[in-house]
Amino acid sequence: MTDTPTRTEPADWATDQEVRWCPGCGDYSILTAMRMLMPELEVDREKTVFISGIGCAARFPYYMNTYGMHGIHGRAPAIATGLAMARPDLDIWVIGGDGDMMSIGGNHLIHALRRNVNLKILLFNNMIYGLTKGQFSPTSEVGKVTKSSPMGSLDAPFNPVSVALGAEASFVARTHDMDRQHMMEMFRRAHEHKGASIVEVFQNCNVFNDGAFEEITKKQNRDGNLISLEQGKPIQFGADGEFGVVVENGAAKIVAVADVGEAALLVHDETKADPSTAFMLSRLSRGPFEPTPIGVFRAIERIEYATSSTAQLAMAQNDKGSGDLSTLLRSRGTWQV
Amino acid sequence: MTDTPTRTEPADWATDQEVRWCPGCGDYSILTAMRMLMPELEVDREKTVFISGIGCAARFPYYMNTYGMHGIHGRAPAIATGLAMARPDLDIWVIGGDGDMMSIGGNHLIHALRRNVNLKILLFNNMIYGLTKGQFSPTSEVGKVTKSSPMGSLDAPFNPVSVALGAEASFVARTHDMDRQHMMEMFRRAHEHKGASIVEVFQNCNVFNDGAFEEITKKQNRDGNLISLEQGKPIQFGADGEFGVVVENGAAKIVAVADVGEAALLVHDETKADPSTAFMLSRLSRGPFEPTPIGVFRAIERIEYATSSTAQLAMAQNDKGSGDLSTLLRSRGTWQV
Amino acid sequence: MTDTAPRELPLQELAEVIIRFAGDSGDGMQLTGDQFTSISAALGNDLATLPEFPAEIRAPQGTLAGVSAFQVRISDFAITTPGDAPTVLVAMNPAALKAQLKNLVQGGAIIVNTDAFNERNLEKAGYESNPLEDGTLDGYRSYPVPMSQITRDAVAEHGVKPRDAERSKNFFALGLISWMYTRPIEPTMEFINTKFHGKELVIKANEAAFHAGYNFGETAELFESHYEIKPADLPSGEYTNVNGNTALAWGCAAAGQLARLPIFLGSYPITPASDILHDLSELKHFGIRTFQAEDEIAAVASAVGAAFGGALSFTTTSGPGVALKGEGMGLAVSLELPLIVIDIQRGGPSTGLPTKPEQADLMMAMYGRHSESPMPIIAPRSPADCFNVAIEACRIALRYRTPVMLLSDGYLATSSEPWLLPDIDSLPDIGVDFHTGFNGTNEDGEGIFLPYLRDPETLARPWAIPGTPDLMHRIGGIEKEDGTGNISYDPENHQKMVDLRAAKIEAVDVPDVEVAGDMDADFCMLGWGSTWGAIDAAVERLQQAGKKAAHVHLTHLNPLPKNLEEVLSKFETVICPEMNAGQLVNLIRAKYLLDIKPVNKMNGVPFTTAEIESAALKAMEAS
Amino acid sequence: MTDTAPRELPLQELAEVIIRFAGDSGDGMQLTGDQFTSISAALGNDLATLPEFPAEIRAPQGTLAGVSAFQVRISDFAITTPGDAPTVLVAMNPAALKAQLKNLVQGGAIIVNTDAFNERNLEKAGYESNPLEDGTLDGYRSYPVPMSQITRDAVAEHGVKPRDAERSKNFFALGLISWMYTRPIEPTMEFINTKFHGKELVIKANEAAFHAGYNFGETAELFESHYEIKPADLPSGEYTNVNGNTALAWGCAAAGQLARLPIFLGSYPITPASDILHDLSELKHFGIRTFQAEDEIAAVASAVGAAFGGALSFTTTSGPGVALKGEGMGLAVSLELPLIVIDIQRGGPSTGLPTKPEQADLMMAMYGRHSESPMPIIAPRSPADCFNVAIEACRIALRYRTPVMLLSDGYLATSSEPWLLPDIDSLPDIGVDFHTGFNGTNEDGEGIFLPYLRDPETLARPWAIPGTPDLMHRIGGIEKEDGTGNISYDPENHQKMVDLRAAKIEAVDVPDVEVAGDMDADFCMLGWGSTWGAIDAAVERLQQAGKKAAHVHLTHLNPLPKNLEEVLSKFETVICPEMNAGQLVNLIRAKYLLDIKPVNKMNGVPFTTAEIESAALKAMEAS
Ligand SMILES: Cc1ncc(C[n+]2csc(CCOP(=O)(O)OP(=O)(O)O)c2C)c(N)n1
Ligand SMILES: Cc1ncc(C[n+]2csc(CCOP(=O)(O)OP(=O)(O)O)c2C)c(N)n1
Ligand code: SF4
Ligand code: SF4
Ligand SMILES: [Mg+2]
Ligand SMILES: [Mg+2]
Repeated sequence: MTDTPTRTEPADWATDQEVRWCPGCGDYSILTAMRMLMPELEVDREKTVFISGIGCAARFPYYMNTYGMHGIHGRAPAIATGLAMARPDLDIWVIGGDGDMMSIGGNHLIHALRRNVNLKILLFNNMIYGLTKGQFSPTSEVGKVTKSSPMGSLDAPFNPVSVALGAEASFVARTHDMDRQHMMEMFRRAHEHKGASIVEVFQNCNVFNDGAFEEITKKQNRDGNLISLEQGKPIQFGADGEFGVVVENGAAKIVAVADVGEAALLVHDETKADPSTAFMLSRLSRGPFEPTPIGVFRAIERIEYATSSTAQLAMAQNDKGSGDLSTLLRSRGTWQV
Repeated sequence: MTDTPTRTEPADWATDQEVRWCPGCGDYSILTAMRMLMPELEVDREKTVFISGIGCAARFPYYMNTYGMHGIHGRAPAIATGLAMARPDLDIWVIGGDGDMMSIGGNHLIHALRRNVNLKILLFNNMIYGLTKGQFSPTSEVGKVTKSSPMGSLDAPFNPVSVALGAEASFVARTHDMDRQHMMEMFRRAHEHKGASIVEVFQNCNVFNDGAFEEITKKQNRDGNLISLEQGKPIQFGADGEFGVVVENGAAKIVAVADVGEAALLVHDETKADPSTAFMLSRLSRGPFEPTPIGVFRAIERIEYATSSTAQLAMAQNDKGSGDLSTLLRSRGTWQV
Repeated sequence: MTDTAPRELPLQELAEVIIRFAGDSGDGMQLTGDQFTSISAALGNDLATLPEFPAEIRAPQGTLAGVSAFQVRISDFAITTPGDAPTVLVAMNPAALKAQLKNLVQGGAIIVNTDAFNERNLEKAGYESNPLEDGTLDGYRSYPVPMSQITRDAVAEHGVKPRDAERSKNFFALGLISWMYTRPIEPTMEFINTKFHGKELVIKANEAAFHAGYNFGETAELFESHYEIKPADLPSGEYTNVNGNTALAWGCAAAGQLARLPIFLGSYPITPASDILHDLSELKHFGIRTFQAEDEIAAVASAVGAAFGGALSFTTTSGPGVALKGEGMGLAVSLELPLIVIDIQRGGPSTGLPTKPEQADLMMAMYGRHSESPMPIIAPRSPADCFNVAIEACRIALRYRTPVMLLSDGYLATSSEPWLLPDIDSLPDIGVDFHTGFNGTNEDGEGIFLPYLRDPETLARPWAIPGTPDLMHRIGGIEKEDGTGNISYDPENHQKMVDLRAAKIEAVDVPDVEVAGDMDADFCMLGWGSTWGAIDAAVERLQQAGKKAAHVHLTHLNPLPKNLEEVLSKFETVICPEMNAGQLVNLIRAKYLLDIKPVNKMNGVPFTTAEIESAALKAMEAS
Repeated sequence: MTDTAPRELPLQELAEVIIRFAGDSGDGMQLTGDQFTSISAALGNDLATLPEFPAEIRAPQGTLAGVSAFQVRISDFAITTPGDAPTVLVAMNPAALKAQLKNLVQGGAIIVNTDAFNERNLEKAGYESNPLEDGTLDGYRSYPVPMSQITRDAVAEHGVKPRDAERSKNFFALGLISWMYTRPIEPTMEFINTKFHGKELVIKANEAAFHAGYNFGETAELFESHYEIKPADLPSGEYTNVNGNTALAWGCAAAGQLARLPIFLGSYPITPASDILHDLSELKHFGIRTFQAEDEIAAVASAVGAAFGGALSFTTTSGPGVALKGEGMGLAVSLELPLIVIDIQRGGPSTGLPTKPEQADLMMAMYGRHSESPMPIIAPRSPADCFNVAIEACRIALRYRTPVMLLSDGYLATSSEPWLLPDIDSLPDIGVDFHTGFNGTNEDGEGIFLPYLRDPETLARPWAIPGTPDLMHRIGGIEKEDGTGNISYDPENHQKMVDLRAAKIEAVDVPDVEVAGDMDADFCMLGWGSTWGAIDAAVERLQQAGKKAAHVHLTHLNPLPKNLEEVLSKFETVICPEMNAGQLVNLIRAKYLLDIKPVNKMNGVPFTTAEIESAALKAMEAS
């Protein structure tokens, strides 16, 4: 459709269903960011679909006045892939938690990324299983004490950005629930991207993992611990930009700008064909307790999956004509009796 | 057990079952390499276990005179994780094809890697589904024409080494079925590693994907197209070492040594804590048609999963004493009637 | 604390009381209920409890969705259910009253925290006028108590901030109810001191609130009498109070000891099964390894791997998880390795009603795998029975080298009852020996190991674990030759293996069923799993009404007890109450061609005794 | 080519012949059989074929495991099976003889390539002495032919290298058999020229080999006669030869057109279902999108997603794949979206016998999901019937907005039969309308969309797809309120929804069953799926032997036809042959309490007519 979408207000994107997350949950601010962004994107509500799995995060679709499906645990990227292939005209968002998308759904996620299906995937990473009341997740830190790991968990966590880059993702970004503007910007960028985009959202679960991101996302900690990636700019942070990132010995490293000079800093380029620099940046931080990059790690152009599929259908119709049943039934030879 | 294992011959490691791969299949040479390596490792057959999924590759356990399980499609890493936790004393190898381990089993693979379970995982990558007679696999190149992709596949392939590094693998190597010595060396290194080791083996399926690796693994192509990674050495290849690898602009790049001088070459260090350099190297080649690194990409020490688990059990026993049923049943309070 | 002189109130004796504490999720109702249960247990009452949680983690305060409740029934006689409907409702706020009032028996007592009935709360609960004043409570005995206010006053002297003070109002309620039912004060004082150890202010506040409640009962001229419930005539011995999930976890731990095997649990969290994972994770000193897998498929697969290695292997889940484990269970069937799959059934289909019970996974347990893939199935009947049934499941799995499905449900999982602790020495030895030597010879007369050579009695194959010298062998899911285990595509062999796998399960040694109730009745109720308590109670009521009724309750659902056909055939009418659409009925009808009648209910709420009684009466009339 | 003058041999007329071509996998037996089938079809014979592949991709040459065979039955009357046992065996090497001899009827003919019976090949086949000489073939009519040698000689003049020459020996065999059964030469010449277009040397070699074989028949004094099989009296019209998988794929494509919907297939390769994925992948010009997913779970999930988007959605697999799709199908049940799940059943349990058929997934189709999660089930009876049944499955899925299970099997999948092409205009219109407007009003009288408001006739909910203005709505697997589709934990609503989902499926409009054979018989055979041909043929034999027998064959397995109980009740004895341990029997017994008797077989080989006939006779005697 080429019609201009109707102008909407954030409230138009809200449903009549009561939002049922715990009071104080980070999911609320993500929802607000999304509802506020939507009018700006100038898209139609009926052309927008939210698909999710199961988890607290996965309740998201119920709160957006669009088409939506609350699926089964872990399978949202696969459900959405089918929908995106069948309906390349739709704007499809996939929502899930760190358990939903990195544990049971890890495989569907990485396959959707490598295929570059036109999906905007938001991973609400609270480093915990919220809905099932607080077991460790694949992004929980080693040693995490939970009901299923009373002596501390043994499992080294995934770094979702590294996983995505290892899986050929064409768009990878990270943001957090304490900065609405930044979230909106990342979601907007994901929306602009043609192909699979994944945005990791650091999300506070104030019931089972409160404060998990406080050391980097709290207002007073941001300057020192959030490294904002900005296209074409040297990567620099600190209250006065006193820290920076350089590549040294095949890895990214944090330095004092005073020590190396501004010119030595890595200039961020999300469009590099080779994902290695983006990967390096994903390794800068071992967790949300030390300086951690947010922003767009990678945004490259790569042919989108349904587009290729549509092209093949068109080519086939071009070559063979529109499918004719009568011809098909006779295609392996016939005889008369 | 501290007993010295009995000395064995390669033949001792063969079973009485007829090997049933297609004549000429690359799996044969991998099997030979494994049988020849075993006596050198000085391990006991009864302490050795091969676990596989389903596929041509996955028939491997039937041909090794050890304990073995031919499991279900995709689940070998998960089956083996349970075995490794229950029996940390065993030497466990996991065998599977690119479909088995990167398609249906992709999630179990990356989780086994991040957890660093003590498994030696061999991925026989023939870039095709062999057993089901030739559909494209998650490592097949875009445009691959197969029965399920008559107009060419649309799916961008995984690079298994990149996937493994993105998933926190502590040991990652690559070898190919045309070089027995190199295979044996990689398998030996995988065996020495404490934790999860993954070895991608380029394996020719002469029936459904013949010659997939020829451009790099054929004797006359090796000098020019195989980049052998050797610890502590500058990364160099070509008949006379005329090519080399440097890091430039945050990525690995192939150069003529003459242009940059040998000193500028990247010196390979598989032990770097940061996986970024290894990841760069994994991106050097877009497929087995241009210079491609083989050897150990990464080998770092990281605590092994079952070891941590055993330590917790010991600690718990230390703290609470050996589990006593009578105490347990009374642990939530009792009363007398 | 103000020590007012006790009024002299009449002490009435009661046979039983069913109290439901209801409040906002943050109000501590579970704790209150638990503690009331404990003190009643110590007094020798029989009891049964049933918690009810909101589906949301923390639904908005004061809303219907946020109501948390705890029902406890105490009695001076032996009981088998937490009771159909409460006779006393403690409602801490308007939402609790609104959500729970429909459950209360007509004429029941309502003790209500009037302070919470302000405009905002009334609106949140969806009341248009105040139910305390508009006649909503007509037909009930209502006792309005300004709990928040009195609690605030009582704790003020300890320097607790007014906002924090409110948190103690559940102890006010507990104190009041303790007075009403003449429960002693000391155990709760001890409990407060242990539970809040180190938080002096909290201890003081809760103690004060409790006493205030207790004293309020004695002094306020609101109550006509208080009550006494004599100890029940229970078998003597040492008791504990367990819910089904804990009893199940303990049963698994016990089975490991009884089999002298290390335990491996591969599991993925899911309501209402997660607590078994949690409980077993606490028992590392029992040599129990728990593995929180990436999904249910990895959970069952890892358990199969551990079983191959010689562990007593479990996987725990609920319906959606079982639906994912079908292929893994099929592998275990084909490998003939011991494995226990525990399904805590919940409402479905799909995600369904995660916090509500159902018994609708029986057919999936029987048939949820491709091809002929038989597995024994077993189901506990009460919270404490979970302990025994866990051990029995392990016994069967080990003896026959087979995966076994254990079907519990969300009702058993969370409700609790007093459990007379078993004599540990009397528990069965369920150990089996690993195979360590050759069991055949080749053509040259040399010893060989045949991994599928069967024990002629049990048809079980030898369990030889990695590490055993000389017995190296390979197993897999492709059809295999009987004896050698080598891959075989031979038609006759396949038929033979299909038949053998079926025969092995069919021949599992299952005890005969026993008939409870009236042996000579024409009418019988057949049940399985958690309906036991309600059916048992219904039989008693029928008998009291002068009817004859028998009760046959199955623990073993596959294979069925050998005498079942004969037993059921004797009755003119057999009805089968199930929380599904008639699944056991299907099995019985197909197997014995007996026209037993389904009585089905699928609303997420367990059968009440009254429902079963009325279904029985209807069936008796019709026949 | 040497043109020798034809001998005058008697031409015998035959009613039918069953030929089995058997050789090494590399010997081109499938091609040979296919071509023989084609020319026989063109002659107007009725026919049925059955290929048999080795389980390995390429088992070592010359071994038993490497034998590939193709059975074709041609006749001058209407037939329904490829025949119990071949009357003619063409054996290209010792392994083929060894593997296949046991299938041949006593007194059957063996045409054998003597050149292949060298020591090495004999050893590979496990023969200790040469079966051509040691009396193994006593009791058969054996025709030794040095096929390799003659082929080499015949093609030599075309400059083909001796090693390559051998490759043409299957055309020698085809030529010989074509002579024996007086098939025309030209169609095969045409075939060779089309098939090997551009490879001149190959064309020449194959032509020469074919002629050599044909001429050998005429000239060598080995054969006493040759044969003629007259055209069968088949309904006139245009025929093609299809196997079940292709017919199924075409049926899916047809359904897309009949419903005017784009098709989406989410699939993961698995034997014996992969060919449906392959076939549909070729039909992109039909607007068919195929998606080779990462696993079966993604396959079904993607299909659910596409169905939400308004596609006619399929997922194809075999038993192990269905075992993985349970949770996804449960979601589709709860969402009430149309979806067709196709299961090409194979031998199990677990990986089992991937290339062999079974009918043992029926119970999984009924019950392989947690909770009460009903789905219609439907099964084709013959290769060509797969076309119709695919359309019928789509009709039900679309009309009732429900996932439907279609159960075919490995036998139907690969065997083929002539199919009288349907008149395309006579195919049913199965289109349904997407919902585009409001279907309710809110309290303020404004139009709203109720995604779970049901059609009173079908109980189907409206299918409103994304992109439809104003109808934005959310669906999910948690229990939902009837009408609005909002999440609901209300007990009554849950019961209502469970009941509605069951009622909707139970009320699917299923045609009544018809009784074939003798309507007035006391004895009936009940079947479903691929046993149809063998049962049908057995009925005919019984009738020929003067017995009365009826045959009821089910296409719809859930719900069952409304008249089934009445129909079955009329017979004194009902037996039910199934390639499982008695699954349909279970359903019927449970539902109608009818004592029908199982006749089971699970050896990976379809029932023969003789087996069913003898089971029937036994049952008739017993009754
Ligand atoms: C098949 C299946 N397995 C398990 C569950 C239980 N379950 C629901 S959500 C969830 C994980 C929740 O964690 P996450 O995805 O991180 O989401 P959050 O609640 O933290 O937002 C689990 C294990 C389920 N619903 N279905
Ligand atoms: C659950 C399940 N799905 C599908 C299959 C069919 N299947 C068997 S092996 C295989 C893939 C084979 O490819 P790969 O893993 O690369 O091994 P290869 O044969 O190439 O060595 C598939 C799809 C199966 N056996 N089980
Ligand atoms: S449990 Fe955590 S993630 Fe879930 S709603 Fe509550 S605060 Fe949010
Ligand atoms: S199909 Fe390919 S991978 Fe499989 S055995 Fe044959 S050559 Fe090897
Ligand atoms: Mg989470
Ligand atoms: Mg492969």
